[in-house]
Amino acid sequence: MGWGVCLVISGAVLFALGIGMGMLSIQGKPPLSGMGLLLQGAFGSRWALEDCVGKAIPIYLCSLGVAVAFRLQIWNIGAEGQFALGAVGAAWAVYRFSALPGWTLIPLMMLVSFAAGAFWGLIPAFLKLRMRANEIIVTLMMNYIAVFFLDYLVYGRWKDPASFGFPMTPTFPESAVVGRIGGTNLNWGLLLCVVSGLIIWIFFRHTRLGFELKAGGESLQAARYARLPYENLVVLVMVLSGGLAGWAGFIEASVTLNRLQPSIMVGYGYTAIVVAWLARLNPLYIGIAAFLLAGLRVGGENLQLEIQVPAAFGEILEGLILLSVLASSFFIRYRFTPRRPS
Amino acid sequence: MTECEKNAPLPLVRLAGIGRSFGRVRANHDISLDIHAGRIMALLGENGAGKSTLMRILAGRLQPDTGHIVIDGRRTVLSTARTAIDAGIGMVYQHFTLVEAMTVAENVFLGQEGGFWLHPRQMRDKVAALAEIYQLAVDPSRRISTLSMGERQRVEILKLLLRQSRVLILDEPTAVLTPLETEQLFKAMRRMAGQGKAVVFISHKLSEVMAVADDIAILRKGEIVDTMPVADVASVGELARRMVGREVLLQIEKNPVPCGERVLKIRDLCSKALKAIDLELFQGEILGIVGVAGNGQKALAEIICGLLAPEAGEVEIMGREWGCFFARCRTETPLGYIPEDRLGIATCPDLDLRDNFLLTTRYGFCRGPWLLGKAAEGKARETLKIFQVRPANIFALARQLSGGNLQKMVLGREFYRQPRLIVAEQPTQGLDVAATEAVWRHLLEARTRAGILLITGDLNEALALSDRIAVMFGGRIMDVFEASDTHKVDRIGMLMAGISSAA
Amino acid sequence: MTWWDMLVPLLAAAVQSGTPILFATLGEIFTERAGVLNLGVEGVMLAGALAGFLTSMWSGSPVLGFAAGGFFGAGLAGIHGLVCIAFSGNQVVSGLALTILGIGLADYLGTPFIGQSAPGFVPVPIPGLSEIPAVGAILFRQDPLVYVSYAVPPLMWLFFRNTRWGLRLRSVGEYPHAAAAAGLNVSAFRWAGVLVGGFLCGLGGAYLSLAYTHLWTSGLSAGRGWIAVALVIFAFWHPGRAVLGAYFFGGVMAFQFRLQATGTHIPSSLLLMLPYALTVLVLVFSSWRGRGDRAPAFLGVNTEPAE
Amino acid sequence: ADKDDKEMKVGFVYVSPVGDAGYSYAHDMGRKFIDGKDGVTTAFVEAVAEGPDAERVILNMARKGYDLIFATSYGYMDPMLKVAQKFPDIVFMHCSGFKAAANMGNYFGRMYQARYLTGMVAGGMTRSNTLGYVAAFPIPEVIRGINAFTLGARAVNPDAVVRVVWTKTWYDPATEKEAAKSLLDTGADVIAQHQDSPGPQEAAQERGVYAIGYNTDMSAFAPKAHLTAAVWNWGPFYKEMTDAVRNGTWKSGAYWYGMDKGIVDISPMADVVPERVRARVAAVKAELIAGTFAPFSGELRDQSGVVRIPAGKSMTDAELLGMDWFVEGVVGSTQ
Ligand SMILES: Nc1ncnc2c1ncn2[C@@H]1O[C@H](COP(=O)(O)OP(=O)(O)OP(=O)(O)O)[C@@H](O)[C@H]1O
Ligand SMILES: Nc1ncnc2c1ncn2[C@@H]1O[C@H](COP(=O)(O)OP(=O)(O)OP(=O)(O)O)[C@@H](O)[C@H]1O
Ligand SMILES: [Mg+2]
Ligand SMILES: [Mg+2]
Repeated sequence: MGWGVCLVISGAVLFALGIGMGMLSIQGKPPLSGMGLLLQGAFGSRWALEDCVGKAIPIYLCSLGVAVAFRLQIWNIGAEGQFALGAVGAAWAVYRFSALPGWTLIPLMMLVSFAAGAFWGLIPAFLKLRMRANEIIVTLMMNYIAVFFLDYLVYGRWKDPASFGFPMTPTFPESAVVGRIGGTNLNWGLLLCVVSGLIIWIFFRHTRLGFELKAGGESLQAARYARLPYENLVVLVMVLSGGLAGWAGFIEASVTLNRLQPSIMVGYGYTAIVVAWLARLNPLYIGIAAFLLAGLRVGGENLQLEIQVPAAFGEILEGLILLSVLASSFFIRYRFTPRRPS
Repeated sequence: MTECEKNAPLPLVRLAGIGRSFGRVRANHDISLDIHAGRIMALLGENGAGKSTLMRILAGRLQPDTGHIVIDGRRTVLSTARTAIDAGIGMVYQHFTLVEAMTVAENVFLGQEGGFWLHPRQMRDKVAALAEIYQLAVDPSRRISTLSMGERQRVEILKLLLRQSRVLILDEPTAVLTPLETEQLFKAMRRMAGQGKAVVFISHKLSEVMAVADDIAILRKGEIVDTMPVADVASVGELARRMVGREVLLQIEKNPVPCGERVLKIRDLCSKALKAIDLELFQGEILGIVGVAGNGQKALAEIICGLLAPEAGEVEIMGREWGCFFARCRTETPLGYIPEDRLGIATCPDLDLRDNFLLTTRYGFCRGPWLLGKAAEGKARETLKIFQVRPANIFALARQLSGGNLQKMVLGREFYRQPRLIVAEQPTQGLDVAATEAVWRHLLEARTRAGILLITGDLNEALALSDRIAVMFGGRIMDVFEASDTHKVDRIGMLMAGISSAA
Repeated sequence: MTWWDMLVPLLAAAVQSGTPILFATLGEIFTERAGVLNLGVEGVMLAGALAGFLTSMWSGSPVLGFAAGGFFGAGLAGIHGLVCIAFSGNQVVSGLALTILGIGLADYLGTPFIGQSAPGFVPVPIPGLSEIPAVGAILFRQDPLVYVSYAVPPLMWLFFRNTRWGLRLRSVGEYPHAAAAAGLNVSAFRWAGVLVGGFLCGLGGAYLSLAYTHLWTSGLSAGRGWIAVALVIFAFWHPGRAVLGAYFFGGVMAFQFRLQATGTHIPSSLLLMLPYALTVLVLVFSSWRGRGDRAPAFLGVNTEPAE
Repeated sequence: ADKDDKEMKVGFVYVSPVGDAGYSYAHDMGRKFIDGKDGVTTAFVEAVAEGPDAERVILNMARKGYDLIFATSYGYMDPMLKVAQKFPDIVFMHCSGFKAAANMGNYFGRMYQARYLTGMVAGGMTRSNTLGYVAAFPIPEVIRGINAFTLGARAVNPDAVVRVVWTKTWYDPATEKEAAKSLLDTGADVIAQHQDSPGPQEAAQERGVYAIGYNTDMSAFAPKAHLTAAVWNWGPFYKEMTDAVRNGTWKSGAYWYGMDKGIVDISPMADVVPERVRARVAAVKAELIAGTFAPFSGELRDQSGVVRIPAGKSMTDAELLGMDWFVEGVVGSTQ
């Protein structure tokens, strides 16, 4: 990302935050100290930072997946459902093989959750390729279906008999919980993010398939002409996309909840789209944007606790930031056309 | 002002000192030009000379940076397409501006003012009546998507006529027409000029210009370098020289090349658009396939290039059966395809030239799953240099290139793999004489290594390049003959119209 | 209780719960016909629902509330117009952002009003018509807004087919370059498509808070906006088929509760899944064999801003 | 220092937006009851998802030095327990769960007692002998309510059946109204509900039948239909807990209060309820307060007629907490 691009995007984010401050002052809340509280709650202490990173991990994984699909202009907005299936898959692995030690159980959970998320991604890919069904709507509807499916399991077959009838599965054994890094509050999911981010980055930049994704996303006709294996690419991106979101579900189920319950769904899949777009589908910038948006959520709680700003404020900021960054891309395209050295 | 101009009658339109830049590109610079009623003016110039820009300014689609426009002696600001239309200026764009999903009548009436409700019957009658007057036959209730290129062009002209346009601008109208349709168009143009309308006509085909124009204006690098009545031009060669600024060989030298192995053999090929095609092509020859667009050429090219599966019959490429060839030879396919739509199909407009270069050569720059980006950059740069693509910057985006340069880049890319079978579709459509000459040279040179299937609607091109000529009509090959067979060559027009040669 | 006795109320419920979806589907059809894809219907509906509710609560006039819902919907859709038409931002992403923003706004502004009630519309049987057996009970014992919704599809159909402005609007969605060459202002038509479409979606939202219930809550539209987007494809961009689709989905939503009430032992999660699963099925069947190709050719494609 | 002077910071974590009606609203009324009195300051965080966010929100409150933290939804149980173990000096109270620690207690109200009474009202008013119950989520709390309601109804009207429709929502007027209408279409003429929205009340009023509200008095939304409502009143309980913590008398344990403490009640009955029904309701209410009557005592049969609780036995609190079956007379699925 060049200079101008950074400038324009920061400007757009500031613009959105400015509108947010306006909304605060309309409500009679102090705008400046409000923003201060938001930032302090998000990044003001070691705890807060650790919380942000913890929250950024599932967002990052979902967003990375979304970015892979968007690269080919496959509009996968089903990260939410793929996330749910990933969590279901992880839980299944735990209950099916609960006797296994951690060093085999956790890789197994990773495998199953990736496969489950990928499976959920493959369905829209199949319907798109064979039935020409619009993937935006199919992936979205499959989010609802996945959530009800998860409900069905935790309210029914998988309900913990010891939970007094409440919709949750039994707690995972120690061996199924991804550990913390050193003395910090951060979990090893962070490493998963770094490694998969790096792999995707290399994949985008230095592999033939990565190039084919880019070209295929640019023009369908050219893809056909250049005999890009378009159908295989669609399948590939949906598998990767769903699998990564599935991993996010695995991390949430394993680390944060230690079980499966309906409230595992908090909308990471949708935030992931905002993040991917803010970061212009670049794995590194996705990390930054995921961290910032996680901060928005974490900081929003501080804002609520201290000056009683409704929880939806963070959501509004999210929408505003995305809209103003989208609008600002106009200036990137027409004012700062990248002139790379020749 | 020269003596000559003083005596001329008041021009219908006078462009005075028009200038327009796009960023650093000076598309038009201080252009002054008079357009007279009742005359056909041809606007000539190389690709990127600024012809379209100038006409778009006149049509109100672009605003000039400097200068002004005088219509009927009154200075007029054409701030929108609407004001230009109201001032009586109409333009037919090179890429038709017709809504395919709508009928002819709906298209013709699209911009027309009038009441709130539409009256389909009246609209159809009015279009039919107008078509009758100017002898531009077209059925007003048909959908555009079912029309041929020539018919579409007529619809475009009807649009202008219905608006009572007094200045009709036609941007490269003949590039997609058959010789017969071109002739009909010229008749209509003369009829319109005869009614006192001014016609401006852009073309790269100099013989057409000589045939139909009254006046000629030549642009070079955004400036008018010459204006003259057509009577002052002695020959096409002279015109070309004045345009390019150097001698241009319009007749290209074609040395016979010994025929090599057979690279393509088609027997009884059938598909939706094709009926029992039989063809053979050998290394060292150019087989020209001529015919009106839409007679199956596209399907034939796509089948040979593996984008479409044959339904019945045999296709053998370099000795291998079709399915086997395309299953096996995904890497380093010894086959090059130069499609007609260079910006929409052959390239990704928003990718840079390196990436566009990689589009079909990527397998050559792979090691395992890795893509060797640096190596590709080097080869791409080399190719741009050899084929004299301007700008020779591999980081320029494809859409920033002019048509001719993009075509050279596509040729360079397709030739890079040293293919032994080349399918070239309308390779010089819309290119200026210099670029055309360059493309022809490249094709002839490639002939020494490959068999070339040249699909073209331009008879001139077919005759200039081909060793053998096949005529296509209605999905069939009407006839195949040596290009030197003058007797058959004379009958091409009839064959293209579907009248088979009875002895 | 006979089968028939169950069917008539079910169909009446289908019409009522289909009405908000119908408004939204028609709105999205209008927008898409102008070539703009607005995926923010869900957000726009919510904004319309809140505005309608609040206006009705404060002014005491549900009619005013209904209109306010439309205008507020148009206003929110205007943001999409600003991003996509004025700044040529990506339409898919902008629509998603609009959904997020609309949900957030409705939450933020509307939370204090959860649990309050506003004056709204109640069923008004049409004398005479409502006496027709079955049909009367299904179609003519509804609230006034349902009757309003009966008028919109034929009007829209006439507009597209038989008016000059309809022709122009369609041309902008089919091939904006042709419209521009004909001297039409492409941006203006696209704006019209976005705003009128947003207005209709807003009406759909206002229906939820003024007639369907007289209450407000933050997630009132509950995915109906997305179903509307899917129904546009099912409807092949024709107002007539939109009616069919909307009532079908209204019926499905009403049906699954009735199935529960009869004491079925199918888990409720699976029944609640039904409308969404059916959306996918309907979409697949209407797209199969490329029938979805009737989309406006330049749907979702930004034209370069005018010079 | 004198304990009475000590400033108390009390935090609340709610699962839904507070709004103006409903479950979280009822808790918030309790919070307002203690806020600003006797040096108590309160704060709350609303709409906290039960999963990932809960632990962090509770942790934040603990770090900010709150003395007493109430978490009002079941899903906060495990997160709260984790935080409680890290902050032994802070008192944690969890609503509707069962886990406890030295510094963490749990509490809830015996809403089923009020449900039983509303069931009696409904049973006394129905003509079709079909009652409709718009149910939220299939969890014990809701199932318990449906069962108590059914038992109450059948106590006055042995022929009454209760049809159940699940909406999987806590507050979605549109969905809940639709669900109520579907119950009405199957013949129900009194509608009860577990959600916070008055949607079902509206549906009943439009059809000219009766409805029974929940959480707060809902008569304003459907004056003609509303019979009574089962209501919460958390204020006294929160005051008791705050005082206990301040005085150092707080003890961990399960606080499950009922009608005797005024935590749950029914709102005033509508005029249409006949005297005969009122009298029976008043009598049972008195027994409930006196502790001489327990709704869930044998013989209790489940939906399929199997005896679950033999005659002479009452269900224990633990059994009630985990109730996942319907009593005889309920038509519907427990999933
Ligand atoms: N919209 C634009 N943005 C930037 N540059 C432009 C634009 N339109 C035209 N140009 C530049 O202006 C110059 C003149 O272009 P123009 O289209 O007028 O050429 P032309 O004479 O019509 O060429 P051709 O023979 O290929 O049709 C070219 O160098 C082109 O790159
Ligand atoms: N956005 C742009 N940026 C840079 N150059 C552009 C842009 N748009 C157009 N051009 C340049 O303008 C030239 C003319 O474009 P235009 O669309 O007018 O085509 P044309 O000259 O009428 O047709 P043809 O390409 O067939 O000759 C192109 O060759 C291209 O180089
Ligand atoms: Mg041009
Ligand atoms: Mg050109």
